[in-house]
Amino acid sequence: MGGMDLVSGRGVEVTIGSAVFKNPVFLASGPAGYGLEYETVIDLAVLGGVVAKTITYKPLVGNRGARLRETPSGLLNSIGLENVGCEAFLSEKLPAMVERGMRPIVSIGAEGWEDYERLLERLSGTEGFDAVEINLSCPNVDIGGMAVGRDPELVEKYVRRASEVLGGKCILAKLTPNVEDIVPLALSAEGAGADGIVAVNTIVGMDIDVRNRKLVFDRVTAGLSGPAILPVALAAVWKIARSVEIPVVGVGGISSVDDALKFFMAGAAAVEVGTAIFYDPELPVRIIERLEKDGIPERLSG
Amino acid sequence: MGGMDLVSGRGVEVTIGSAVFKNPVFLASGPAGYGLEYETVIDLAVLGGVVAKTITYKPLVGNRGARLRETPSGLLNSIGLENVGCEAFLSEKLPAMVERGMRPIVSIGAEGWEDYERLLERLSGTEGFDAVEINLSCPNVDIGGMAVGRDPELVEKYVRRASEVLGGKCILAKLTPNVEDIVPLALSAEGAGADGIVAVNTIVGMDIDVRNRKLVFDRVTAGLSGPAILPVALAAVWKIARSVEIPVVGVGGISSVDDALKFFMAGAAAVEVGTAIFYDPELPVRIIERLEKDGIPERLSG
Amino acid sequence: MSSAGRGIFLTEILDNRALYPDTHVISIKRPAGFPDTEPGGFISIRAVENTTPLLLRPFSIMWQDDEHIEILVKVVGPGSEALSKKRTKEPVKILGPLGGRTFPAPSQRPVILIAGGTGIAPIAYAIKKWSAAGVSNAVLIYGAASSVGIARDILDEVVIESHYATLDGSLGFEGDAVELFKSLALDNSLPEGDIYSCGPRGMVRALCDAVAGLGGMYKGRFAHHYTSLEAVMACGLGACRGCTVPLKGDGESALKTVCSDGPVFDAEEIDWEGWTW
Amino acid sequence: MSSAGRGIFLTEILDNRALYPDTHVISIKRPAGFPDTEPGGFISIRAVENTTPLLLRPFSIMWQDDEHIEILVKVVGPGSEALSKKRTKEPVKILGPLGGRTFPAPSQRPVILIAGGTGIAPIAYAIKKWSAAGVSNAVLIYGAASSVGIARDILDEVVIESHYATLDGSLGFEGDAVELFKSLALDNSLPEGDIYSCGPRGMVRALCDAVAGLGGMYKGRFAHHYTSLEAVMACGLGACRGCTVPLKGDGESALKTVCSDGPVFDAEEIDWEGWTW
Ligand SMILES: Cc1cc2nc3c(=O)[nH]c(=O)nc-3n(C[C@H](O)[C@H](O)[C@H](O)COP(=O)(O)OP(=O)(O)OC[C@H]3O[C@@H](n4cnc5c(N)ncnc54)[C@H](O)[C@@H]3O)c2cc1C
Ligand SMILES: Cc1cc2nc3c(=O)[nH]c(=O)nc-3n(C[C@H](O)[C@H](O)[C@H](O)COP(=O)(O)OP(=O)(O)OC[C@H]3O[C@@H](n4cnc5c(N)ncnc54)[C@H](O)[C@@H]3O)c2cc1C
Ligand SMILES: Cc1cc2nc3c(=O)[nH]c(=O)nc-3n(C[C@H](O)[C@H](O)[C@H](O)COP(=O)(O)O)c2cc1C
Ligand SMILES: Cc1cc2nc3c(=O)[nH]c(=O)nc-3n(C[C@H](O)[C@H](O)[C@H](O)COP(=O)(O)O)c2cc1C
Ligand code: FES
Ligand code: FES
Repeated sequence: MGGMDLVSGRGVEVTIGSAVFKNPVFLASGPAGYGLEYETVIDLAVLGGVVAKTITYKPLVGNRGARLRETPSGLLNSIGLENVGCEAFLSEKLPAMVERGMRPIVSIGAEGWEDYERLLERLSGTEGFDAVEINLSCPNVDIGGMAVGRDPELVEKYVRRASEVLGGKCILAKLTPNVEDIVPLALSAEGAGADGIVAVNTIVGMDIDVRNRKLVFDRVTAGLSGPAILPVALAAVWKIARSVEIPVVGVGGISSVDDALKFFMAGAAAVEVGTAIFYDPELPVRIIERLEKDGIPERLSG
Repeated sequence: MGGMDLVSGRGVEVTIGSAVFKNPVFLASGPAGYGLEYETVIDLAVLGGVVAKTITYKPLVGNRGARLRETPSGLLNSIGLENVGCEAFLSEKLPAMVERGMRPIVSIGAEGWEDYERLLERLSGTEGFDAVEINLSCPNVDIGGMAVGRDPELVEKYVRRASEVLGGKCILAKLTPNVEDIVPLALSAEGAGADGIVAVNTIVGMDIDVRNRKLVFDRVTAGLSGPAILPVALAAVWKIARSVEIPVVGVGGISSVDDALKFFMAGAAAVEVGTAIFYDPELPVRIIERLEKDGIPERLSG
Repeated sequence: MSSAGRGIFLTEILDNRALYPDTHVISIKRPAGFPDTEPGGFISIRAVENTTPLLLRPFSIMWQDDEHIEILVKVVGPGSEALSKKRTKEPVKILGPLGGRTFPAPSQRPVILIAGGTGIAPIAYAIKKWSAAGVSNAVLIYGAASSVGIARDILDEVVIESHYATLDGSLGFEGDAVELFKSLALDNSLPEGDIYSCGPRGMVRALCDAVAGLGGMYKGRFAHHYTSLEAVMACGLGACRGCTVPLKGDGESALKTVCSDGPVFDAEEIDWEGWTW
Repeated sequence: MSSAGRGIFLTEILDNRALYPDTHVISIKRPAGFPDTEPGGFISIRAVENTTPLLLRPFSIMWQDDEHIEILVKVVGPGSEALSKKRTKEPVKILGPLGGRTFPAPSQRPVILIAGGTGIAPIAYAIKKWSAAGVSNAVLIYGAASSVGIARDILDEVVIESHYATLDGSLGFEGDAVELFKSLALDNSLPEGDIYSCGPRGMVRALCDAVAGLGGMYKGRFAHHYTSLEAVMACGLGACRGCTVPLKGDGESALKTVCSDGPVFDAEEIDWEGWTW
């Protein structure tokens, strides 16, 4: 600790498994869709990576009812993994992402094991991407998602299968903070061959519309993201980074350049910006500029 | 759901176990100390109850290092259960609370089982209070606290012993949200004889001082409270209220009268105001006034 | 509306005047590169520097020329309140122009424009823009709580046939815009044409019912009904899939995004019954 | 200072003037029932209506009379920035008066007042209050970055012996307040008396070292050194136990609260080494 030592003069490249990213700043899965929607708003080609919206084997229409609700410094969402499905993703979205200079990271999810196997099968041997993020943590669906991600054995099973089928690609496992201790899940993922851990997905929360005396979300609970959860995400990253050997990607509440630096100091090798893209689309680029100027902060000891 | 039906004309008394509180608005344990410190600031006698700072058998000096840190719409604290110990509490603080018209709820914690037994022994047969809140959830101490509160068997053991030793008093069990599922803990407490469940204590989080490149807290992590955590607390209360028969006391992030109403709609029988007392000391009184005017909102079905 | 030129722009407040105590006309400097827009297009604004409220706030463009973008802001919560306090020269960030489908420019058929409350913003834009383009066969029906809420001056010099409704009867017809519409239609005072509406959800839904309920010779008189909708938004770009509206489908209604599939929709396609959020 | 009369008061801003661009003198209407205070006493203010920043912000009382409470606000973050933008007549909530121990009123012995930066606020209060009460044997040593930071006018008509230090040498001594103190002490230009200080932690610590380091005839010349400390606070009342400062103890240092055991402490008792937060 102590002392200012940000300026290390190093480059900002980061290697996770077999994949080399030109910088460690990614867009998180979900808020920015397939990146394409933000095309004219920010220069997506300068980003280290763009994690696409989680795709499932078949298209999903997502949840009915309200999907968004602001909370103090936070956002509850109940999108429910609406996505175009892997076929449309591979034939339309992915090529478009690549064409626009984005470095895609494909986020995958599934409604159960069979669905998952079919998705992996479909992805195997497919070109256009070299990194996959397994979403083991969506709180807004009944099957798959967080239910899988809370069980170290299932995490192990899902990650192992992805490593087997997608051998050679960089495999990231994205974990949920809705557990007593996130470390065993990270260890499971690492043991099963994950090249990196992504922490965290949203925290389970809910809201009530007092005036109309009704639940805000049809599914009652939703996922909390945004600055409100940064302290929780940071603690998760800190703990994981001290338990696994593989790189950790920090996500949760990053809302300023300093917030991103906190994650590096906590031990993250890369960061993802999610909710902040809504209110400060230029933030990822500002983070990259800072890292290029001052280097990636070293992690704190302890 | 649907329809405005706040005005029920009922009184605002609430009964939990053997204790009748004149209204369901309490001060949460900790932020307001022993209530006494707020004596001239708010009229403590109008409150349904004042949960005193958690006491242990012996006085505790609490944690060294920074103890407070603001986060977006939240507060991290690492007080570490600094308290005057049960002797001074019983001889000085409790009588002073009673003398000033407060309705004390005694919050108890312990560094391990023996300490706990000694504390219960000391409290048994003592006058001046008829309700106890067992703090099974402090994240800022090494022994006792959250470590106990995460284990359904230990929760059962601690609560049962309190019911045995303090038989006749109202026993509340205060739970931690830092678990995969809070419901089993609530069920354990209920099964062991708790008269009510208090949810939630703070969420584990941390912060880093970027400019000085150092951890904010000596113990690395701290407890997150305030509006940031309201959605998480509300979801916990909703789930517990649908799983246990005993009353649930909602706490976490209440920052406005509407916030309090949300907890009642989620199924809480009473609410506690914690962090908000710092920036809006009059809030508990405003909540009481609203409840007296419009009645306690009925819980939503579902 | 194409997304070409869409972006996040740092610009500044040129003027902020209270039309009435809770409704402001805010004029923003049109940033270099900000594209032309069509009525129904909107922008999202960062109302505060900090994170409460967190998200940008969407507002319909009420007028736009080479130098200005004008919006009408009704104070309903923290975001609009913060905006209402902004002063001339204060910097402000806007994301835009937003909207995937705007009001179609009228062809030969007359247009009946129906606005409720701040729904006048995109309607005023349509009237001013199209008047300037020579469209003359338009009728405005504009309802508000009272005469104070009828912002006639934002329509400036534009003269089209205008009918006002106020709930308290302080100006024009006593009642709401939909009742006025019905009474005019039954009076045979409205041309055969297309309806363009914007207003509270209840109003637009009632308008749909009213149009559907017109029997006899009035049936089919209003071939299209375009309406500009509102929803809570996060991205405003179609990315997050948060701002859904259900459209009538074969079985379950289809979910579309207000920000990128709309905000303008065919009113008759909306699954009002299923839109419970 | 007793807690009698302490409370949360809704009052209003009377005046807000920028002393220099980043430092404002804010005059607040003294609410009915707000008790008299002593130098070192402070108030906490709610800077914003929303929850970012969350907590009240503590500020030393710089002056108080029947109608006014005056504070000096340096803009260092969101809370002070929001305060610096408040306008005359804006409502504001204050909690106070706070502080369990304030500067003791000087008896017969001379006092040497040493202020750094905004640390001048409680020192100015002491000077003005005690001057009015007839205390005349006081010396002020006041340091800031530059002459701009030396707010001489807040001391109004009060004339006491004053020595200024600026880091850039633009006014008075070139250096900081502690160096100036040392040079004055070694020059034998300071009376034998008690020190009252307020300033950045580093300054007060250096001052302690300086006093301790004074050997020979200077030793013991300054019997007491009272200093007003700062710490991040939540309750301001001694309730939450959040604002600790370590005092030298037998073994481990004892933790005291700045808000209720202080903010004024005997500087020599502070465990500077152990105060790592
Ligand atoms: C395409 C579009 C165009 C709009 N045009 C205008 C306009 O021209 N003039 C105008 O005054 N308002 C307009 N609105 C509504 C405006 O965006 C909301 O009033 C504003 O976002 C409320 O923010 P707040 O913080 O003040 O209130 P909040 O406290 O956030 O909300 C107050 C009320 O507004 C509703 N609301 C909250 N957020 C939104 C949102 N993003 N979109 C819609 N409703 C919301 C809430 O459900 C609540 O009932 C438009 C909305 C959309 C989607
Ligand atoms: C008893 C007391 C008297 C004070 N008197 C004055 C005064 O007369 N004039 C003046 O300008 N300032 C005074 N301060 C400091 C003032 O409270 C802080 O500058 C202010 O709270 C910072 O708030 P912010 O949101 O602007 O900045 P933040 O972003 O919150 O903080 C900026 C810096 O100030 C420090 N800080 C944050 N909160 C506090 C806090 N509660 N107390 C102390 N430091 C803090 C932080 O560590 C950080 O380094 C006093 C503080 C105390 C405790
Ligand atoms: C609207 C929205 C949609 C999201 N969709 C996904 C998703 O499809 N897959 C996923 O892994 N995470 C998803 N997330 C979670 C984010 O990727 C991220 O983990 C979380 O929001 C915390 O980061 P943040 O606070 O920066 O947003 C979504 C978040 C939001 C707000
Ligand atoms: C400074 C501080 C001290 C606390 N001390 C205790 C404590 O001693 N015992 C306890 O059960 N909870 C303690 N808590 C937790 C609160 O009682 C409450 O459960 C939590 O803060 C969430 O509610 P809030 O968001 O309204 O503050 C403390 C919280 C704070 C902020
Ligand atoms: S607001 Fe994101 S899709 Fe419409
Ligand atoms: S701020 Fe709470 S004890 Fe000092």
